[in-house]
Amino acid sequence: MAKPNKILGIPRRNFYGIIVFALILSTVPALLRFNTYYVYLATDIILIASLVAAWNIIGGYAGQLDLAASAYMALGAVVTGNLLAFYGLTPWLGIPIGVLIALGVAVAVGYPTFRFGIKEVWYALLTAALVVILSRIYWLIYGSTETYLPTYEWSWFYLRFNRYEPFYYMLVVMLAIVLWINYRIRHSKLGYYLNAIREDELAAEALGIDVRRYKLYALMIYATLASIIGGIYVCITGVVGYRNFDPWLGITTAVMGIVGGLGSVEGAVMSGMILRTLEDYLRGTIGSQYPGSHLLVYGIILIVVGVLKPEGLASLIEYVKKRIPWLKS
Amino acid sequence: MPAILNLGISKTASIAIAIIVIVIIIGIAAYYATQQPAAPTTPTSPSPTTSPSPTPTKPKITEIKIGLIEPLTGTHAVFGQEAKQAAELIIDIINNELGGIKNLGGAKLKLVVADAGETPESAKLAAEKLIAEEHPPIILGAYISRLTAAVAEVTEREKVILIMDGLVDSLTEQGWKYVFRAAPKASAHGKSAVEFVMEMAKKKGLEIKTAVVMNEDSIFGHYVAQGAILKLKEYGVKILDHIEYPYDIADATPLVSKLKELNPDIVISVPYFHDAVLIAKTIKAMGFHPMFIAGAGACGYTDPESIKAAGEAVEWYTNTYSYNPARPTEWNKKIVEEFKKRYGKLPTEAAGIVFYSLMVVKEALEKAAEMYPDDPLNPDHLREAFLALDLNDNNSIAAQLYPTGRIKFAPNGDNLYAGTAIIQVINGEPHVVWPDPEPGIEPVFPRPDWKGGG
Amino acid sequence: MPKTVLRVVDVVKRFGGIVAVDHMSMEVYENEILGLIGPNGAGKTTLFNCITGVYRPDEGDVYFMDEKITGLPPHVIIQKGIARTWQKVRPFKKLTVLDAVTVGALLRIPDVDSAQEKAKEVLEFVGIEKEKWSRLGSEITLIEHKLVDLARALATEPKLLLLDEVAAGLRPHEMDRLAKVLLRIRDEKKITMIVVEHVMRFVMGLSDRIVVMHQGRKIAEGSPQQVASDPKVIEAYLGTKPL
Amino acid sequence: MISVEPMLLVQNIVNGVFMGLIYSLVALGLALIFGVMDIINFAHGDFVMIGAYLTFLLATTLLVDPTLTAFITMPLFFVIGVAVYKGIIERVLGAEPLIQIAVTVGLLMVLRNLALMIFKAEPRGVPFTVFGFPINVGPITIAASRLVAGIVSLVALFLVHMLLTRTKWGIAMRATADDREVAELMGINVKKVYAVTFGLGISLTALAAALIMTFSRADPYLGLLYGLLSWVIVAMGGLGGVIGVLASGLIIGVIEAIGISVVSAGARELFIYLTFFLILWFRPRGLFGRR
Repeated sequence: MAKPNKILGIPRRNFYGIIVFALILSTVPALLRFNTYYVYLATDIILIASLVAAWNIIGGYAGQLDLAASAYMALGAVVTGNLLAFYGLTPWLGIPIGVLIALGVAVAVGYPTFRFGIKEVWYALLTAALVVILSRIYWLIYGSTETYLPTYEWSWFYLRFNRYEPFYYMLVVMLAIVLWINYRIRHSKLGYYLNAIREDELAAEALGIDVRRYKLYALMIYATLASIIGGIYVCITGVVGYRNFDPWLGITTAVMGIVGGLGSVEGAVMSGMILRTLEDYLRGTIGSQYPGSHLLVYGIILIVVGVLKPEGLASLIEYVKKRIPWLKS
Repeated sequence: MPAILNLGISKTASIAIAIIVIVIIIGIAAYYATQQPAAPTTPTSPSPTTSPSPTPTKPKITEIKIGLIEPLTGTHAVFGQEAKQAAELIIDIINNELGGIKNLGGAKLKLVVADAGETPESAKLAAEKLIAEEHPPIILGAYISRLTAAVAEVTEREKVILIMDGLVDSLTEQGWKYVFRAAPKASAHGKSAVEFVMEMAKKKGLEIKTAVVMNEDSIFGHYVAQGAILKLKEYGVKILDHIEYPYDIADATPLVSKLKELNPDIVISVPYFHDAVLIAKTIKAMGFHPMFIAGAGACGYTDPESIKAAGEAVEWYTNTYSYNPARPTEWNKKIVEEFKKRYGKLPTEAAGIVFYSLMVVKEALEKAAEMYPDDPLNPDHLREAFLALDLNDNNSIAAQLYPTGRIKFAPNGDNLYAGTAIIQVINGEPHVVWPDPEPGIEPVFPRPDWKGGG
Repeated sequence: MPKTVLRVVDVVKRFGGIVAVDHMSMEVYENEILGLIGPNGAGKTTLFNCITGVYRPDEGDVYFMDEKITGLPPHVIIQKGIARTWQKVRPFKKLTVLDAVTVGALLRIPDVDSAQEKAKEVLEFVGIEKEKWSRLGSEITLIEHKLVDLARALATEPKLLLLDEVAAGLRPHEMDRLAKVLLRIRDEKKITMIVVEHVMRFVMGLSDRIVVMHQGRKIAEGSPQQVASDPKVIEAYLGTKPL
Repeated sequence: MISVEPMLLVQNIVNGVFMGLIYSLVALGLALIFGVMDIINFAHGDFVMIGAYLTFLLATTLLVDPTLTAFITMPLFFVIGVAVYKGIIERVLGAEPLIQIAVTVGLLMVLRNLALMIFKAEPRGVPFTVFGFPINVGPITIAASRLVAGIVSLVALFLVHMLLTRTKWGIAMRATADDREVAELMGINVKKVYAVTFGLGISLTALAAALIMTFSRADPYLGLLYGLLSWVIVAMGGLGGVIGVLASGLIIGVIEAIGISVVSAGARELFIYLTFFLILWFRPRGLFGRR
């Protein structure tokens, strides 16, 4: 399958890009001198970046404004977390089970939704409602009690550590995989089809694209990735409850994707990293004096980007790329 | 979609995987390489001037950092902000009026603050940041249970004492070693509310046969309600229903309609702020008049903001508090006065817990200096010091600030003599009515608009 | 007798109370260009949409190569071999010209690289210059849009091609360029075409045969000359009845 | 667990009807904005929230009943609406839905966090209203504040309906909603119609906020409650004009009441949003759909 100019089904350039990016990220904990706080912060940033990159598949490529990233992430998290807390099941099995359940929900929701041609604002609202529905269902079953995961000093089996480096490296690998899947899709029939669907659904269908089916594929891949990230997330925070289904996180994920520039995974990753860092910085500096001011700044950024530069960060990346000849293929 | 995600495992694929594996190995190797000399994993040293190592030369401790992790932003910022104000006040009092920690040669306390945000993740991040940058031996936080639990994971690992102001029962049931909680836990709030009502009924010769318990659906509300239910059962009161609802409901009419329909003698209500205003107004607007409505769990009904927002709708409501601002002890009066002077408002729950928790910290530091003069800030020594405390009104300021006037820790970290105060809204003002009423104040029981009983 | 490619039998399509297509029947023969004309609101585009599966006809059937395709979804119909272009161009604005055509080619060639080769071939065939291939859909002119739309449809390797007002908005010399491409498609690729058109000069010169629709019905059929002299057609166009 | 007292159910449904009227009023502004301008406004609920704070401020400083503040807040909100339209919305007219959503989510964040910065997270309420008494109709109790809110909502809905159907402005709005280009050809100043529509839509939220403040409170997260809910009503109403919005609001109010009665208060949102799913799936053009 692999063509001479491709490695693992993606262009050489992208492949080496991912490797170099992962290598650079791998050195970050050492640069931070393994300061627990900074490593945790870095872990968190990578986690969000992976989530936004996963969202890019449904939001950027397929053009569906999905606000349910936190639903799939939380499904992965609560399944993995509860299985570990109540049955002592290793997350290595818990995460796949979480993925299956998230996939089930994605298909159960996505199939009729795409079948009935729900798109644009209605799709966005539907997915936002999905997060609330799942949260209430979880509440009806488990109530408001919270489950705390057992602590282990250093257990690869239970995926619980008293440091964040293992999670950091797991998430770097995860990010690399999500990036690879993004590139893999972009350079495959699926990617071409999703892009066509995003641009013009009717025209796409007239070119022989089974729009519903390809949207569902995109949703399934995205739900899978988000739930894996959720499974890792719960092992980091150690708390499980109905509040894992956080509607706001779903919206911020989409917002980061949009700021990044739709369809550009580089933009999505960059925007996830920058906005998450900025949020934490602003929270630490002005957020404690004036509650909410960091999110206010966030909102302003969003309005400015939406009004002035709808192409997002991606256009900036394109600009840089045009200036640096060796980045061109 | 076989062709779509064809993995195409080939020579190049194995190379790619190999590179990733190597990256990870390099990372881990680098980690251990830098770990050996640095070893910052046990930040027991409170400041650069001290060292926990058992060296014979006794280091002079001049400053002890006390961490405070509270939700300063987001939904729960109200509590966090007040706790922070209270902590700043108490630290000033300890440093200036009480002359620091006397047994440590007057060492001063220094408050270091971090924002727990709204999610367990941000709380954990805050704890990591505070410990990595400041190395405080003792941290106070984080009010909201899931944030507290997230912080406790970090403090346990780093062996930092965590004084919890999160009240949920399960926090002290996790087998954590370095946590203490002076404040009464959630179920104690529910119990106190019931005890108060039953005692009053007995005094007035009224009989309570039926009750409805309702609570907002957070984990805190849940535990408070459980405490109340257990106590009601003990008294043989029939519980007609237990209603749970989300605190951000738009409309309380269905809840109140249900109350009217069930028509219990008393209602034990565990609200949050938002729903308290709504419920009180709706009860008034719907004309529901039970014998008594007792709040439990320190939020809503009787705090100044709720009275301001709900007006006369909350008249005669009570609520349980982890702190009694009217307790007639010397130091309590003084601190309430200082707080009012500095911030122009009455201290409520969040501030009160911080008052006595920080004073307990001071007592524990004095004790530790006495018991382990060579290394008082060692976490295990500190723990022993906390467990050795037995505070009452006569021997400590901390106990003077506490509703029951006694503080002694059980091995799980809970206060053995935990209890709450009850505040009632009388003529639009909050007054402490139980266990020791304010001078000249009588609890109003039953509600004057109660039509039953004759 | 030439082979029948498409057969429309008694198709009816209503929108609310309005009958857009009213018992319309027609046949299309292999390797011809059939012009479908009629005044505004005659139901031509609706008929197109009934054939290509955008709408499901309320009555009647559509047969393609003697196979009933009534009510199949658009993406299945194109797999059978009926491709179309749109009245208003529907470009993929954020895709390059090459990628847009590749999307079409992927219908028959699942491998991206080979599909891209095919797309290049088609682009060359319709006559779009190489340097335009990497332009985005939002950066090209109207005639180029029309040609890219055409190329996209051609890349799906259809047997029948439906062109909806392909000449609308073009200048005369651009129409000539387009007509040449269409004739080449018929002669070299052996693809049958139905051309819905308003521009008489264009459609009369191009078509082998013409069907005239008015108020959802077929009112005339025949060679361009026959149709042009048919009194019913003239009446319909001059509009003795209010439109 | 599931045992429903018939009387309680009736009582709850009556409540639901009155709540539904208020929901309709909130949703009406959104329906106007979406219907006429095709603008996807995610910040609608947050205008209600700002309106609630404004009502609180005015009522407590002027010492008047919260309902009276609407006479000040409505014109003020009209001006704010026009300003927001000129400053932000005009620039994303006709943009992709995604961009519109992004921009209005940004607006939502600004409004919400502005409120959080100024008022902190404590809930604020107006401690007095002349309508704080119950009205008993047989075994059914209706809170006076709810009755007033319901009646005012109904009157407002009726007036907007008249505005749309009987006045020159209303006809211009509806023409613009049908086809912007045709409206322009007919000599309608579309930009002006848009500005007025947006202003009107926003000023309706101020009225709703004033009514809500007779029985509820203002807090920075109030927008969450009403934002998504309004969209559910618009989805259901399907641009079917004022009647559609009114009917959908009532349906949502009643469904909510039944959900609370039959399952639990925590299941309220579950019922509303499941209805939303079913409506979108099976009646994508709404119950009273037009296009």
